Amino acid sequence: MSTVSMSVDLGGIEMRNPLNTASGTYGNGWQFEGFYDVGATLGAMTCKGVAAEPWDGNPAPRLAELPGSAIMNSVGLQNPGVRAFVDGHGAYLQGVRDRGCQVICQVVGHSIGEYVRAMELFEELAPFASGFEVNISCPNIARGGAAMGATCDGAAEVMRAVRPLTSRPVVVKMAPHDVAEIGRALEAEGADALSLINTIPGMAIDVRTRRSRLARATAGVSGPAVHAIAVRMVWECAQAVSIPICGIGGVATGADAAEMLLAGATAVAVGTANLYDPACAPRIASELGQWAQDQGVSDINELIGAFEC
Amino acid sequence: MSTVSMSVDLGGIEMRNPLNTASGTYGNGWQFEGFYDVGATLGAMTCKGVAAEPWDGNPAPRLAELPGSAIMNSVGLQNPGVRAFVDGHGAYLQGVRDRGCQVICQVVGHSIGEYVRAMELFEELAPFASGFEVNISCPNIARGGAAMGATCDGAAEVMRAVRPLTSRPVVVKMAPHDVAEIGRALEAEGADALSLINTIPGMAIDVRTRRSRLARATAGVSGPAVHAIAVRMVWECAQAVSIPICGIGGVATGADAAEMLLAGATAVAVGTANLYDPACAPRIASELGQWAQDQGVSDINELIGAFEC
Amino acid sequence: MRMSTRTSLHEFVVVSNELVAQETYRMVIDAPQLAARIVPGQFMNLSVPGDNSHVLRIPLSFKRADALAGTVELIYAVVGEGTRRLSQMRVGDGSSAVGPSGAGWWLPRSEGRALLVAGGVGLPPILAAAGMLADARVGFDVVVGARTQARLVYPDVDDVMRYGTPAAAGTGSAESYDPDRALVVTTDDGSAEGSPAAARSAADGMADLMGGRAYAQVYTCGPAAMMCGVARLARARGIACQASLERMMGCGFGACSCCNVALVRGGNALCCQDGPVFDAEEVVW
Amino acid sequence: MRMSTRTSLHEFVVVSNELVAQETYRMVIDAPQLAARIVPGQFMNLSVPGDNSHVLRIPLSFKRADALAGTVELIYAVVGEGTRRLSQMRVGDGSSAVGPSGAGWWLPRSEGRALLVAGGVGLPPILAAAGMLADARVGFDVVVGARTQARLVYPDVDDVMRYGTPAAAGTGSAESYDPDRALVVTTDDGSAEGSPAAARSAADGMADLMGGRAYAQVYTCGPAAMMCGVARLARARGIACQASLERMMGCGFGACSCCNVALVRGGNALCCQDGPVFDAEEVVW
Ligand SMILES: Cc1cc2nc3c(=O)[nH]c(=O)nc-3n(C[C@H](O)[C@H](O)[C@H](O)COP(=O)(O)OP(=O)(O)OC[C@H]3O[C@@H](n4cnc5c(N)ncnc54)[C@H](O)[C@@H]3O)c2cc1C
Ligand SMILES: Cc1cc2nc3c(=O)[nH]c(=O)nc-3n(C[C@H](O)[C@H](O)[C@H](O)COP(=O)(O)OP(=O)(O)OC[C@H]3O[C@@H](n4cnc5c(N)ncnc54)[C@H](O)[C@@H]3O)c2cc1C
Ligand SMILES: Cc1cc2nc3c(=O)[nH]c(=O)nc-3n(C[C@H](O)[C@H](O)[C@H](O)COP(=O)(O)O)c2cc1C
Ligand SMILES: Cc1cc2nc3c(=O)[nH]c(=O)nc-3n(C[C@H](O)[C@H](O)[C@H](O)COP(=O)(O)O)c2cc1C
Ligand code: FES
Ligand code: FES
Repeated sequence: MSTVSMSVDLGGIEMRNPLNTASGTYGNGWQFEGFYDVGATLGAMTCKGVAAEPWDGNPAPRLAELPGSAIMNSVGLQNPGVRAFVDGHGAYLQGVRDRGCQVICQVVGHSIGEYVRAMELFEELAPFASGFEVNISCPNIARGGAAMGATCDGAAEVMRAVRPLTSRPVVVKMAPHDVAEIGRALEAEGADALSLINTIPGMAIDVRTRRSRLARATAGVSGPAVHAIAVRMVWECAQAVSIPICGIGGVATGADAAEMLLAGATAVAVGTANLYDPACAPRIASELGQWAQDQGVSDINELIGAFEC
Repeated sequence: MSTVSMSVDLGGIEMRNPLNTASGTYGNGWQFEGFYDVGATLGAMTCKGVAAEPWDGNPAPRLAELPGSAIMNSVGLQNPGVRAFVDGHGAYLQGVRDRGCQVICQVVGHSIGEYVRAMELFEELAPFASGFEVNISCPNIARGGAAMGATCDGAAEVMRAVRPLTSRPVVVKMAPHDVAEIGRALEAEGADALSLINTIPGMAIDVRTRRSRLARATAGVSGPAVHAIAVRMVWECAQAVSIPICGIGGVATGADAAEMLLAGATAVAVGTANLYDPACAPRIASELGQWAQDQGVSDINELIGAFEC
Repeated sequence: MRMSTRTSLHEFVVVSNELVAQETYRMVIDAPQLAARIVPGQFMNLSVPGDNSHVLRIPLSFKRADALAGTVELIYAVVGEGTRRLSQMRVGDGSSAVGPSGAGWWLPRSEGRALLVAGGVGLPPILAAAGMLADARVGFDVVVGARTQARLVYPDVDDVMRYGTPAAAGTGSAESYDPDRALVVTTDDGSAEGSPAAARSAADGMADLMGGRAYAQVYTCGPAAMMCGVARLARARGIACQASLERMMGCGFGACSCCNVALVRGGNALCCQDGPVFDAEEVVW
Repeated sequence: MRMSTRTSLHEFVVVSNELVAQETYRMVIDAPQLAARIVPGQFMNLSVPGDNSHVLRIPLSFKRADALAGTVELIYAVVGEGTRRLSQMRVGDGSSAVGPSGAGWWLPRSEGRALLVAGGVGLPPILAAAGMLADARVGFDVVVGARTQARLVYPDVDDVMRYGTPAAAGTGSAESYDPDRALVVTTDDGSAEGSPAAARSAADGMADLMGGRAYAQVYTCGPAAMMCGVARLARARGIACQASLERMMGCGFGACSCCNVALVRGGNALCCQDGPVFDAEEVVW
């Protein structure tokens, strides 16, 4: 057992340890109860993106495996809408929170109006949410998502619209693009924290059929292959803003998580690794604690941004 | 043997087949003569970036291996300057060209003035060059390189300065960033072709020492892990411009090369794979020919941009 | 939210792993908890140690789970890198399986015979269904299709005739509950009959049987095109049809939404969580 | 441009691969063309089949190449994933080696004894140098350092005393050309002497020998810090020193410029092409 104090503050979301989960790779938490006690293990968990009304998501196939420890997905935010989400998972999520794990609900929309409507519904119906993550970075939908978060103005506009609707912490999920500039714009609009990166758009073509291996032409790359790129972006963003960052991208080991912290992340979310190694989160948490101890610190916060260059 | 006509035209560089090599991963060609007959095998080869005067490059270590079939380098364009390059390799390169392989010389600089000076020297001293590749995308130097190619204006400025200095074809090597917009700007300034992508900036931190695993804080990621991202960028760029593209990024098999062609590339350059599989180029060339044949075309040009979506 | 039968992680050890038909292997794994809990039509998601460049697990149905012995029997085809490495696992090698996953077959909801239609490596879950039906004393007939004779997985194909018989239970000579069980074997190239003229699809075999007998329920697993044909035939006769679908799977336990199955009533189900077995009427083919 | 001795690709087969000291293996490979061409101090770059998530090859020096038998003998430490998988290769397994690579040791440019200083797995190229010196009838003494006794690679350490003797050549009882050869073994923790008080570095051992004898040339290979100390000692006495350096290598044959060695006269050499053996005076330590 690590004797290091592991708790961190992700923009008002008080986490018992820096470990979070990446939206869309963690179901709504209960899928992992067979692997470990979610509420007792994580600092926070982030639910799948949910919109005001149900979304069907994209057609199949939504997934391809790539060489280089990577996958590509084009799920496109299939979700049942806020009401059904709360009805189906609210009680479980309240239980998770009661056990000490913060619950972050992710808000998605195709337009400013839809983001607003989803946030209003969440604010009203989801007392179990410790905070919200606004996803302006999904590369797999035609409107909203990455299309709105691609510029400082677009990102700021979403933030201006949703920020007044809740007093709970608002994290913004960013695309792997111009993270310093857009991060600053979001900070200026009152974001409490930033999380990055979302998947990197890629293409995988079946050269026999000349068609995409997925139903859409492009899809999002994730997994260990994107880790070094994600660490660099977290570092760039951390240089630019003073709000906390949740580092995401290819984290599969305690050392990967430690890199994120050193680069300036306050919390770290595990994504793709949850899929192929569903019991990885407790292992990563304990490896991270061991590393902090080996570094001779008494508080993990001493290691945030402690990269020396 | 493929009966398909394999020759392509990369903006005036007539290649007997679409296979090129990526600058910086191919020495100056002669290093591969022990593996295969360079002049008889490739459509073109691209030399290491060379400046007007010698550059030392970055300190060691310049290389780290990453999980996910990727490497990271920060060579920083170590080169002997145009004169020594021509003296040392000109005769060999003329021989390569005589054997039917086009020779592309890469031009680098820290400033507009340095690009101009290097291009002038090349134009004067390198009759063996079939064309030039202007590198505005090296992520591993403090001035010039990616710093100049990061915006449409910066890219256009370099191009305006060097374009008048030669009547031979000029290819521009682009960074993995805003490739549609910057590609259009370069086309407008008279680029004959574009090549992309250069490495993607990343970071690898040794979590024990809290320092970079390389001498610099960031370095460029390459190899199979970046392939899907590179294909997407080639496709985005091909939609935006009408000059030909050389597709680069994680190509290690004929199928990888075929994806680049389908996405809109006229030629394909092999990079990192040359390092760990030095005999890969002839294999990739023949796999590509076989694929074209299996696709039932008589001319490989029919497959360029033939992705169906 | 299904929290009752939780999917979890099981370390397993390879008991045997043998070539049983062209590019097709039978593997028995020792995984007692999994063997005790998995039910016919469910699947598991195996990792194969070695090549870290492929991270996703391999979803496999199973033929039979022996709760007493603690073993599960799988049949799989080598189609790519993952299954190729799986085929190289040796007796005693260990790895992990995520399971039991998804929802399995259900018994016919009305009285009458069942018709089982397997194509290729759709065979294991069909054999599991046969075992389930035999346990429930439901009569059934079987169609097994394959591309070529070399790909037919003997002796399993013949064995299915003995499911639920005293011979299978090892109790001597008493009568089967289902003495008229029929087995039809088809091959895409006719090689099972030794003649290209005998080339028939599993759906052809199914049509033949349906001509002679009434069925209350069809169970099918195989290539999508085959299952689509089977579902259409069943529908034309008004027979209920369960189909075990395949999708590329990210997780195999409902965490990633990568494995969608479009539904006739609109929206998508998840193959790994709501399936892999679906009512053929409910899915968009 | 060095085009004379071309680096090329060699398929090899493992002849033996055994643990010879703590985390240290001796591997003999069958690769006739490579064995015929590689010279002491050069290296090769091995690929290990299996895990495609690590793509780079493993650069290894060699101890001895037997052109007649067509074999090359390597000694390597398991330090990471690549060398771990290398240690799992079995007799008969095959893979490929890129080589011969780089420039090897040169004979002393002036008359006199040579002093060889090896640290850890710097041993193989030092043994190769010893073989080269014995062939040339140059007298030499040897210092072998290791972290602990468990990491000393016997019998190679003792064997070096027989290089160039009739015993080594199998020709009976005639005299060695170099009867006074000295061998000093040091361990960082004194375990070779069985006492922490005996803890000494290879440089300490070297200093002792230099106290008693004059040398014309030092050859060294080992951890960078050790070689730096060795080079400094040699320099202080005005003795020429060759050092075999290590760098992370992308290609190993001059294609990528990843393996730079900073030079005293300014600029960078490439370890894989201009080295790995350098004149210690010329490089920035
Ligand atoms: C619920 C379920 C149960 C299955 N049961 C069995 C079984 O009992 N026996 C058996 O042989 N196979 C079964 N499969 C298919 C098996 O999972 C795939 O053949 C296997 O994952 C291929 O892995 P690979 O690495 O060898 O191939 P890859 O190199 O990854 O792919 C080779 C080909 O197989 C396809 N493929 C890959 N993964 C899947 C997948 N998850 N589902 C469908 N197609 C895929 C690819 O699109 C590609 O065309 C099942 C699949 C599912 C979803
Ligand atoms: C010219 C040359 C000759 C060598 N000869 C021998 C030899 O005869 N016997 C022997 O045991 N080792 C030798 N080495 C070192 C050997 O190449 C590395 O130990 C090996 O590549 C590590 O691979 P890995 O995948 O096991 O370790 P990794 O997991 O890749 O790395 C483990 C550690 O080893 C270091 N390392 C990795 N690659 C290299 C490298 N190319 N050079 C130096 N350090 C590295 C890493 O920085 C890291 O600290 C030699 C290296 C060079 C450059
Ligand atoms: C299957 C899948 C579904 C995802 N769905 C979402 C989502 O709903 N909302 C979101 O913000 N990010 C989503 N992501 C992105 C991840 O949250 C994460 O940002 C990304 O995968 C990079 O992290 P990783 O490499 O650890 O997976 C999804 C990723 C995957 C692989
Ligand atoms: C070691 C190394 C050195 C490189 N040097 C250069 C260079 O001098 N000029 C350049 O334009 N690109 C350089 N690159 C980038 C490659 O040309 C190529 O664009 C990139 O590596 C992506 O392709 P790959 O994934 O096939 O390697 C270098 C790449 C590597 C790995
Ligand atoms: S495979 Fe992940 S939800 Fe079905
Ligand atoms: S390792 Fe590539 S040049 Fe030396």
